[in-house]
Amino acid sequence: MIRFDNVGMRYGDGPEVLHDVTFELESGGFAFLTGPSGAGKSTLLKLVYLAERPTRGLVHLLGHDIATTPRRRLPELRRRIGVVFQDFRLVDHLSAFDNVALPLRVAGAPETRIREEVTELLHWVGLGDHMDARPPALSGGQQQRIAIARAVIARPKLIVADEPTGNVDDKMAFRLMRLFEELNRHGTTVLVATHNDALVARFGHRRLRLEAGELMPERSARQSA
Amino acid sequence: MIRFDNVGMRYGDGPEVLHDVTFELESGGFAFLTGPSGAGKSTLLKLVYLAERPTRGLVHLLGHDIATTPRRRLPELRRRIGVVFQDFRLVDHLSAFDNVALPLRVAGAPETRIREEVTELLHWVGLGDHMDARPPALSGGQQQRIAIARAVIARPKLIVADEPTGNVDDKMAFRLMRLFEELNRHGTTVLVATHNDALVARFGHRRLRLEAGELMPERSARQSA
Amino acid sequence: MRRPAELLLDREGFLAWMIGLMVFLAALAIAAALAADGAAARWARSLAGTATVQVPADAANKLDALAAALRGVPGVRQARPIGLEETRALLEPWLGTELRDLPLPRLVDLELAPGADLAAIQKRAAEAVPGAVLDDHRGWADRLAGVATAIQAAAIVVVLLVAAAAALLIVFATRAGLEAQRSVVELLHLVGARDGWIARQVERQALLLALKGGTGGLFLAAAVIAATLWLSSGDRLRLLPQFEIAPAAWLSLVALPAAAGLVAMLTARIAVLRALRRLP
Amino acid sequence: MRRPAELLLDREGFLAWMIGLMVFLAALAIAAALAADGAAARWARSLAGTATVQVPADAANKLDALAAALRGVPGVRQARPIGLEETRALLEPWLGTELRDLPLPRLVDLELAPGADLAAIQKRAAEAVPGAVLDDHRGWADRLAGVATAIQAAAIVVVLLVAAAAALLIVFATRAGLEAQRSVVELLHLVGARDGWIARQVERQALLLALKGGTGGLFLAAAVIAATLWLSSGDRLRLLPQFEIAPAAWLSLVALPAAAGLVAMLTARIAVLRALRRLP
Ligand SMILES: Nc1ncnc2c1ncn2[C@@H]1O[C@H](COP(=O)(O)OP(=O)(O)OP(=O)(O)O)[C@@H](O)[C@H]1O
Ligand SMILES: Nc1ncnc2c1ncn2[C@@H]1O[C@H](COP(=O)(O)OP(=O)(O)OP(=O)(O)O)[C@@H](O)[C@H]1O
Ligand SMILES: [Mg+2]
Ligand SMILES: [Mg+2]
Repeated sequence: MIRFDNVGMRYGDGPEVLHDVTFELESGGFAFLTGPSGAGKSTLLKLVYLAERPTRGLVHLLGHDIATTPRRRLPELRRRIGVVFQDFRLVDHLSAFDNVALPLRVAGAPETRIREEVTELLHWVGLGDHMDARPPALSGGQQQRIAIARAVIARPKLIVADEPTGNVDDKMAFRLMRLFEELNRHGTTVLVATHNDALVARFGHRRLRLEAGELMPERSARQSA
Repeated sequence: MIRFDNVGMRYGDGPEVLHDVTFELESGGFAFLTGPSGAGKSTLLKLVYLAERPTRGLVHLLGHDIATTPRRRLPELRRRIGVVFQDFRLVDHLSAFDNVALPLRVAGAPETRIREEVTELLHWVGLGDHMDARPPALSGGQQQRIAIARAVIARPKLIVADEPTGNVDDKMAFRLMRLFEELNRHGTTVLVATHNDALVARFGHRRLRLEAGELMPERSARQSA
Repeated sequence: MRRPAELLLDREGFLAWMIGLMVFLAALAIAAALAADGAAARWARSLAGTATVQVPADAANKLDALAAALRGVPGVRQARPIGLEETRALLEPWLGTELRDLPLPRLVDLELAPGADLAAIQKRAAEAVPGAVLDDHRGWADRLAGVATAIQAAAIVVVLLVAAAAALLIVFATRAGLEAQRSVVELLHLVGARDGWIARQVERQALLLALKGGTGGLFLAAAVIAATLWLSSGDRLRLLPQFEIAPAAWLSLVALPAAAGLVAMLTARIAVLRALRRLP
Repeated sequence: MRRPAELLLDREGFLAWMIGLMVFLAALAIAAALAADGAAARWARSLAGTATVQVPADAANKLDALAAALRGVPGVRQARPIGLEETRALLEPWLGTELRDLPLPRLVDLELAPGADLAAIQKRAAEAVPGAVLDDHRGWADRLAGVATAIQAAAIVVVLLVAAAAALLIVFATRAGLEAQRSVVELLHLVGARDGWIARQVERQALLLALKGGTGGLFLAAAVIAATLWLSSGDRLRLLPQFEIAPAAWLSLVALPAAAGLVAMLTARIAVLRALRRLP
């Protein structure tokens, strides 16, 4: 599903922020990515959701070597990846409903299906009353839940979430993580970057730890909590 | 320092999101504001840092009744309040340094003092190497630390922080809270909205809990953790 | 309610207004150029198709016969003898009113078909009235044609300058509008939208906006032009020189919003495709 | 390196370009209006200050004496007898070349001071040469003055329309630029900046931007105008009618970037103050 081979990454001509990152996340796997602020978690995720290309090394994704995949094939891959961005990236002029519907519309889904599924999911994340609100009129946690709903609405093969629970309370955080687990049980691969050690500890999944751009040797999640 | 008397608040002609909020935070006090996502924490803080006016009720701040304070006197009050916004609100085209320097520049501080103090504070929050970076080139946690540095740089009488540690790891979160405590020891009043129950539990301060726009009867922090 | 577009080029309506203003200015420039061009052309044409046959003062009685004879020459569309009073009136600026008894040479005005045989006309005139001379206004016509050409050239230059400036401004305004939506463009890219899909979105928006703004600008310009034509026509104010715009030329004005739309559309498409190319 | 402003109205430089283009167009419009206005004024003036005294053909020998006598009349700046050949040349378009032996009335050209006493001149002329008649070209001068006034009015209308459109466009462009900085304006407000402080920031930026863009546009326009003047002057192409712009009038062009700056500045100030008023 995801395989990194000696991946190095720098922004422009800045310093390298990822060094020789090598790991594999098998299809249907679930992993947390942790590490101090600035360690390179978001950068690693950007490589996974194809927002950046590695400076060196190989990235394999959904059965494709990204370096040799022609650019015009990438949109297809991206549609099979659901992303929760650390900064949400909601569209301010669209309603909560239309923000969540975005990936379905891009994929050309019929409006009847969109209406049904988006409505259901928004109710599930507790925003049934806010479907017509624009993001600037929503609370931080409400925005974050819209970002999560958008990431999962199109039933992606791979979910990449960057700090998806930084703005919600623990109860909601657990609820959202259970959503990811539920999808994971149905075959979706999940990679979640988070600072929330309690969350990592509670959901005993595999844990990848980055420090200053380097991937640490793995231990089990329970040990490290 | 802060006193709310039966404060009610609605956005435009939407529903009321704060009902009859009454509390007092004495000068030099330290309080956490908790509650589920969408409960109205950010809204309450907006009233405190004078970004909104209450729909009804009285807000007393720094010795002023806000309703009767003439508008031209408000900038003075605002300069004595340091704010960490939930969404950071950094200026994308300014460097980390200039973002942190903003409140000093607005207050007309001399450049030599600005250079000295901003540099020191940026080192303290671990961003000594990123003083010239623009926010879009910084990690989420780094941006959050800049937002915190900007809130405290002008030594405000009152610090209002909205979810200031959602994007940093626990170690950094404790470090930043200790910064607030340090300032609090020197007389600064601090009000922090957060979802991080571990943080609330660890720093045994007063805890205000909002639920669906209503302030719950207070219990001690240790009890509620 | 239609659902809002994912990409919103012109949230505040500024872009549509700016494009409207540029279409307004371009329409005025083109109308002015067309009017000047039309006036110059009419002027040159009115001279090119005319000639005069002069008859010595003592042959005044043969004027009608001469005119009749000339009407039979191929290429002469009309031949009109000019009466004594009219001749005096024509010469009055030069001769003054006090010299009425001066024996005046007399004239027959000719209207010629293009390519009329001037030598044949001269020959026939001299046969009818000895001493009759054909004056084809060559010198005047050449000078005036030069001025007309100059006016036409100036009109073209002005229209080109204004059109270029308008197009450039639409380019800048469109790119500024797109800049505000850059993060949405990136987001669409990241959720798997193809470059062509995104480009079509901005393209259609830019086109619709420009058509909307441009049509408004055109209507405003049309109102100004119509008011000018009305003021300059007939006896109303007698202030402005006579303007006239050929109905076919009006059509070129109608094409302006479409041209603005094309410029905005291409700008948006190129800018967004270029921005997307930079992403992996 | 100067530290960047907190408020950045024009991150991509589009605003400066747009303002530059509008100043360019406005400068061209004003230059064209000035040239047309100048031509019309020269034309009317050249007629207003002249008159002609006509003498019957048989008094041709008294022409020089008449001119000398008229020179002594107050208000007559110059009196020039027109020779026979020149008279023929003047009348040639009307009389043709074949009528050289026609006895022609003769003329003395007068150049008059403003307010010259026409009755006194007529009286003196009649004394010197019986039958001499003063023609002050009143009819022609009136008609030409009418056309000149019309051209001047049209020029003013065009300049006003272009200036209004330019100003409006600068308003829209500035507000669009400000819109992109709305969040920064709010942030400054929240950290305790006074409305006036924020307004001064955007105001200064808008002014500098408009001056920068406007100066660029002005230089471009000056190049185009200079090229046109060069082409139309002297013998070079003889294509364009003679243009000329008074040095003082050039100054009004120089004021354009300042005017653009003023519009941008006021727009920015008013827009930001209005936005701030809405905040508590
Ligand atoms: N667009 C960018 N351009 C240049 N440098 C960047 C960019 N984005 C991130 N960086 C730098 O790369 C390093 C890693 O950033 P990254 O966002 O991957 O960290 P992170 O582990 O996600 O941190 P956080 O937990 O704070 O979100 C940081 O030092 C950051 O300053
Ligand atoms: N600008 C706004 N306009 C209209 N409604 C708003 C606006 N901001 C917030 N709201 C609504 O007010 C309610 C309270 O929002 P608020 O941001 O205060 O919640 P919060 O307690 O800070 O939540 P979170 O923990 O998710 O940040 C929410 O239902 C939200 O949708
Ligand atoms: Mg990150
Ligand atoms: Mg909040």
